[in-house]
Amino acid sequence: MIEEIGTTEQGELVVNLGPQHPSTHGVLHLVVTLSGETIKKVEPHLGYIHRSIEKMCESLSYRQFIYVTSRMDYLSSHINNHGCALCVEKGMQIEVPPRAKVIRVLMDELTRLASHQLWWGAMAMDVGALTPFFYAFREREAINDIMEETCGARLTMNYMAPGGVAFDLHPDFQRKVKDFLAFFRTKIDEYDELVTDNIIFQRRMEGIGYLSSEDAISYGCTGPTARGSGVSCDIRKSVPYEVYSQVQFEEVLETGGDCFARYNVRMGEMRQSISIIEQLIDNIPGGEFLAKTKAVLKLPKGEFYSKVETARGEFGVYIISEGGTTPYRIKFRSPGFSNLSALDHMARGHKIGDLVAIMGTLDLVIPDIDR
Amino acid sequence: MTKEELKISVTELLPSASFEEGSEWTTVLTGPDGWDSFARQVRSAPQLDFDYLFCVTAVDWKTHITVVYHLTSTVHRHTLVVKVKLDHDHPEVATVSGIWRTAEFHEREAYDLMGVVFTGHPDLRRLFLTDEWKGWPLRKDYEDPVNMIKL
Amino acid sequence: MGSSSLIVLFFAGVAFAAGGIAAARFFVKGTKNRQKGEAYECGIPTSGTPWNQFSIGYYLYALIFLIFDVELVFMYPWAVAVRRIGMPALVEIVIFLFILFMGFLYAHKKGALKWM
Amino acid sequence: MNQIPLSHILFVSTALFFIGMYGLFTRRNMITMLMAVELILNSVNINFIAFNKYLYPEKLEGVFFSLFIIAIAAAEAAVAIAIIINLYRNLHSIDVEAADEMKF
Amino acid sequence: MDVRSQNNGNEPFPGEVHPTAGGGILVTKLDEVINWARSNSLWPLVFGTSCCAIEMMSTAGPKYDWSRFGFEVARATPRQADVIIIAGTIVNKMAPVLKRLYDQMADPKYVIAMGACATSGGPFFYNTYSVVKGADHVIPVDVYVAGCPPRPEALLHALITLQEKIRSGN
Amino acid sequence: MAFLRTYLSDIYHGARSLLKGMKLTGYYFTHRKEIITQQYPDNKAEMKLPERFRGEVVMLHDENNEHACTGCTACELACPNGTIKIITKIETSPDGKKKKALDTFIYHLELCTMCNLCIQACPTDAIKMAQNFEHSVYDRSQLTKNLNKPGSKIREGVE
Amino acid sequence: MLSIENITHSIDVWLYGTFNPTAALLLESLIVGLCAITLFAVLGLVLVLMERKVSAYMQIRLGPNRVGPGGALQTVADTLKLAMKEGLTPDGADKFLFNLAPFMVIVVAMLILVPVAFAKGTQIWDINIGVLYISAVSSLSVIGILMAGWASNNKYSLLGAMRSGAQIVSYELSAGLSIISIVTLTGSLRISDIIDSQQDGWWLFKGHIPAMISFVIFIIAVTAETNRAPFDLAEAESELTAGFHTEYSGMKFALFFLAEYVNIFIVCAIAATLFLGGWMPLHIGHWTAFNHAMDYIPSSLWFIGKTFFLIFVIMWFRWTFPRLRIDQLLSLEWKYLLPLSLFNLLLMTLISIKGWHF
Amino acid sequence: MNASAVVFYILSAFILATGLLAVTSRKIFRTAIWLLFSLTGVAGLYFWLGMQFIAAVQVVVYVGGIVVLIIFSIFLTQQSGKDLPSPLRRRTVFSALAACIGFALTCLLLSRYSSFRVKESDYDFAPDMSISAIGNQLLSTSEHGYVLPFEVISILLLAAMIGCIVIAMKSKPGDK
Ligand code: SF4
Ligand code: SF4
Ligand code: SF4
Repeated sequence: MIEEIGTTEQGELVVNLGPQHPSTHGVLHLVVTLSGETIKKVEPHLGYIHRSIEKMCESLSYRQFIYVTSRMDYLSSHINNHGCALCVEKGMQIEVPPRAKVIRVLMDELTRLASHQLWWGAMAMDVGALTPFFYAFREREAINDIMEETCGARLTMNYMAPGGVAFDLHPDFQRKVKDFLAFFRTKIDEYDELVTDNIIFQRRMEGIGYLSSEDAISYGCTGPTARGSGVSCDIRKSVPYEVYSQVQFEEVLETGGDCFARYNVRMGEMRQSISIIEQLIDNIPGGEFLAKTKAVLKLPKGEFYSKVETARGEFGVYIISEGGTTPYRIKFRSPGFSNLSALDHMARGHKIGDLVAIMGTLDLVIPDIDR
Repeated sequence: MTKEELKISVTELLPSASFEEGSEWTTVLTGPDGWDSFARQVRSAPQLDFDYLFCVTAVDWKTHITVVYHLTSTVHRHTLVVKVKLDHDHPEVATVSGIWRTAEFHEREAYDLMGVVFTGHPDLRRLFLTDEWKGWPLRKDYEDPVNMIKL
Repeated sequence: MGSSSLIVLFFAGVAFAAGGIAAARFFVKGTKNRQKGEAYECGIPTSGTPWNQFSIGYYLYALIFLIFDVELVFMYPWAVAVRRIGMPALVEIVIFLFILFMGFLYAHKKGALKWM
Repeated sequence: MNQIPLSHILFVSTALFFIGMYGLFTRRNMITMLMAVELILNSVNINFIAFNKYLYPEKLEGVFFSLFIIAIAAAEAAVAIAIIINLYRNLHSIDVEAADEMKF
Repeated sequence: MDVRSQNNGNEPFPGEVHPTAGGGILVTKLDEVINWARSNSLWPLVFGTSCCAIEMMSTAGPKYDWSRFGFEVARATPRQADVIIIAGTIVNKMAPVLKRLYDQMADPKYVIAMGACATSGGPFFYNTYSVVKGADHVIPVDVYVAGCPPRPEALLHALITLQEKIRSGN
Repeated sequence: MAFLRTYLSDIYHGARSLLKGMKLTGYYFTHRKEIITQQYPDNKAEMKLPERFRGEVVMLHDENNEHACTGCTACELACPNGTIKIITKIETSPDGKKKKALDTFIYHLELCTMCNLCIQACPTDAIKMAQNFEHSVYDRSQLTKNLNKPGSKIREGVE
Repeated sequence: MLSIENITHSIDVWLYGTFNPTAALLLESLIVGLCAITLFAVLGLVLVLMERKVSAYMQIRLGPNRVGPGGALQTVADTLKLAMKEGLTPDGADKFLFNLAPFMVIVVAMLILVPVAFAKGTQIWDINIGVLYISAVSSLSVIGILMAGWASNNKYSLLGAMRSGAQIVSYELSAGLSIISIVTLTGSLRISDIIDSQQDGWWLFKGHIPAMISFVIFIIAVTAETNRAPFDLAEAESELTAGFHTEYSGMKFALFFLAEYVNIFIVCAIAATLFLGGWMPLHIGHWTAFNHAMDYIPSSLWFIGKTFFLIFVIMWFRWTFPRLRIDQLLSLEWKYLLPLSLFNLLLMTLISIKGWHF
Repeated sequence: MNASAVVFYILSAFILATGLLAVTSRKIFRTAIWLLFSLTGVAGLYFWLGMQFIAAVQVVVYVGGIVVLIIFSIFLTQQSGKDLPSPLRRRTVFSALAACIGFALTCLLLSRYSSFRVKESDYDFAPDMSISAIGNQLLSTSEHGYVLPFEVISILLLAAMIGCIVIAMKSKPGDK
């Protein structure tokens, strides 16, 4: 009797959310099957920002390809670059000078802070509160200014280079970072006041989008998404790189598995990042910031895999080299890709409004998924 | 489990497997036959317990295609890399999406970009590209005179 | 003004809306193309029509609302008169509301006020 | 108002009544039939109000009657729609003919 | 359907591109007023595909605050928007969507191509199989702004440039 | 009774949390000094960009209209996305030696990602990043630039 | 003293003095109509600008400040632009209803203006069922939204309209009960009577805690009824792009937009009338000097001041709170507001019968 | 004919025309909208008669309640985009005929009594009286009071509410 596509069963409605939709944070396309307001199925359609980065990288040299990776997860562009640099260094067996190591970690954590701030604002916007977005951007702009001063750009800095970092820190860096931390410590309490403690917000988050720890592992979720389900998966702890083994910080774990748990993990991570930066900011060793490398980098034949913890989870770089100046095949294991695959599982049975909240707490960056 | 111990347990499960040296993780080379049951066993065997598949990569070696699975156990914290060697023209391998849910998307990606067919996959369709796309862009012999401007 | 104000305002509203819409008609020559008239759905061609059966959990609220709405209607004259009549009015309304409240509790207990 | 004789108002209400009747006869769909019934009830209400106004302007009985009619109409509509929905759930149709098969 | 067909020049792309019309019956004075109104009330469509969208959000943010110009009424539906800011890469799969969104906007409508990707494909010009080499292959663009991403001031500059264009009456 | 207690305390806590949020926004509403907006086109005069900010690639010319580019194409090779095209010519110096020299330095601003790799690659520091960011144009062909000024030549002594 | 009452009165006298009654009535109608239209336009312009400025200041930014002095002409430009924008009708839509819906909401918004007392003696028609009239007419607006949502033939529109339908009808109950609880005190539905009864103090203060509770409930309910955040599910941007007016463009959209703001104005005016004494100046007990001073402020200013304060509060809500989910929204009404307001009404009745209020 | 009479005739025409559309329209959603207009017209008629209270009640209950409920149930049970099946020609003709005849007969009857004319003075009970008068009489326990029906209405509403919930929430026989 009902022959139109679009209505599968009686009373069900198939709605496209995205690719142009305010809550998909870019161009994710979700085909949502609804019964009334209740979600029966969510089917992500990807590829609306598939830029063939992996193919491109096959024709870029080891110095050049790093910059493309900042365009994947542009909110953790630094950390992505870091992962790539680590992988090249692993292949070339370059010893990174200690100063560069600390600078890298500092920048990573600042990036993580900026990313989480943006997430906080955007997620609050998704659930309908518009003002937090602006407060988040105020703090983010402070970080951007610091970044711009040292790296020369606001978002896609291209600051990492195989063997260290491209420039030395700006002389004002330490002072500004300290000022910022002092400022941000008060603001993060405001975040709690405005959003975390808000009853509407809590009710919108609690019990929504439950993901058990087994499912989280099975779906390959990482980062705050998995840690919200109690899965310990912080690469900074489990496979420490750079100076992460020397700083004190906690892996924030929540066992709720719902949106609120994921939210709390990210809020906790912001505080941890602050403490990491505070520990390191006064202890930047002197010396070189960039190891001496050959002008043209050639990785030996073989396979190299390195992973880092971005703001969204485990970012893996898998380089297969045939010994030339360009990678033979390169694969980026992006955290968002796996996290997204759990979306359908999490969203079933909830309302449309919850779908938005769940996506908000997954913190998807679509180019990171599509590559 | 150390690398050596891992090797022993793997050989027990899959006698035909060979090992590749020189990388940081235990690397197993195998063909498409038996991969399915092997995967099931490494997932369920309590001393192995590879519950977390973190990366699936398809590589075009011009003569053949390998699919590389990176596995980790969140319990034992050991890592295993399995490379499944497939025919270049008709790459086919059993799906593991029933064992690790994350594989569903990763396999679709490999199918989309490399043309590897995962038999038994619940929903093997193009993932990133449009349905009417021709060819497997990540293969080395892929040519696209219209869209690809070579530098 | 008396009741004629209703008619006046009715026409004022119509004139206001019509004037605005007509101005746009007059000044803007819109372009036409094949996709302009199609429904917007985030840039993807829609499939199917929303004018189908559409299961909603709202109707129970509407049902209960209707009952309460009638109750509300009876309360307006009551509220006007309550001060003049005094205590008996209170008693009457307590009975009235009590009976209705039983229904409300019943609805609550049956989960009619839970989202479906 | 005084220029309009009562019979004109009654004329309107009668017409409305028969329009409702016509709808009730022709429609097979329960919801539309319900709508026709609402029209009929309204025509009755018009009569009550008009009689009250024209014949016993000092009394309020007509007002009360229509007030109660409206209340009862609302209750009736609510129950009717509940029944329609239930029927629809069971038979996937709200045609009156389909309702013949109703088993309970 | 993808942009390849357009590149080949065979198959027509869905929907036709028309120059934005301003109407020819207006007297100049009225024209000026209308252009003033249009230029000062550019409501952007919520449309960001990738990294540039973040800078677009920064422009909306408190520090750069495009609401000073009256741009802040970002509409999620193309029916109510006046300008698309193409913030980010357009890939072949997205191109029909972009085209469709543009087509569905009510006239008059304007387009700003923000960033290297939208102007020309930018970093993804060479060796990619899926990126549209410039959004103007898909829809007519009024203002291009280079940068990767352009800083918020650069976007504001682009918006001011667009305002000037509208005000000058073409 | 316990039900009523939780019911009322729910309301109380809910209302309190809402009021707390309103207090914060109310605070910002009444404190204008917290506003951090910069007024871009009006603040051009005092706007100071950090010196490392990368706006576009420029070639340095001195007062004699001379630059330091040898036309070695190192920058072209270093650029990941083909932004730079160097066209060289063979120049005969007065003493009859033939030398490769820069003819045109084509720079596609619309492609450039400001990644700084060309600058790092240049052996003679002939090019550098400028801070100009106002690149809006109506026609994208205006973004393709010729970096060496007309009639410029290479500075003496640069190899 | 220049007050609106005197002006309207003198116009009235002049009209009936110079023309014959029919012509005078026609002219008066014309003037009233024009005034209403002007009021609409001005309200739209001012309220939208106010919203944008308020939001800007709460969000630590400046807000529109470049068009006209301090951005004052921003909304003028917006309105002009919208009027000069193409008004689309989608092909698949039910064209008749699609175009009828904006008329419906605007006419409804116009009609609600009838009993609002803008200043002392300035009322279009002091209708005897005053507040009941308002709740009756405003219940019509839900039909306009349902019509718009259905006729658009768009899934988001329909979902938005359904939500808004459920939401508006539900919250009508609490709003109605709050009104009734004040009516028990005043004993009249007529707006002028309600204002007169507050001569010696506003009901908000005279009616003790029950009045405050019903005030709060009323504000919450009308926020929901006008589809304002945090109850803006009908146009929840992050879920349904633009909700029921997704397919509307140009002036037709502007009419919805305008009707929303006019409705806010009206409900705030009603709240001010019921609880804050309408145009009544603030009088405190026996402070005669103070009361006299207050009397010097024109009544229209009092009215506008109170109304805009309430509008500000509603805007404040919007820019602070996240949106509720549809089931939470409904359970807030049915589990909290409705029982509370029923209970509150009984308390209020007791107070009014016993004369415990001041 | 004065203005008030004109208003009456316009209103009546409106009520009848929209009523007729409501029973003949083929699109079910439009049917509901026409019904709505017809009911609003009836409210207008009450207004014209000076019965503001009943007019408001008509709008609140019919328009704000019943029509909304009808619209919801349309969405739930119909393909609101599809045209309703047109009724059998025979049945249409027959019903139209029956309605016409009935109407004609009633009119005939009515015309006999067309002499109901009311003295003008009788209208002048102050309209404001009405609402409080209604309230007073509604609550009065005297002979003419309506307090008993008032309470009975609440029982009726209770019954209706419980009935609705019981009926509407009854799930399919198949699924538990
Ligand atoms: S221009 Fe650069 S920043 Fe902008 S979308 Fe493209 S890659 Fe990203
Ligand atoms: S900055 Fe980067 S993209 Fe631009 S020209 Fe230099 S190397 Fe090329
Ligand atoms: S700019 Fe520098 S790197 Fe480029 S060609 Fe000239 S000298 Fe060589």
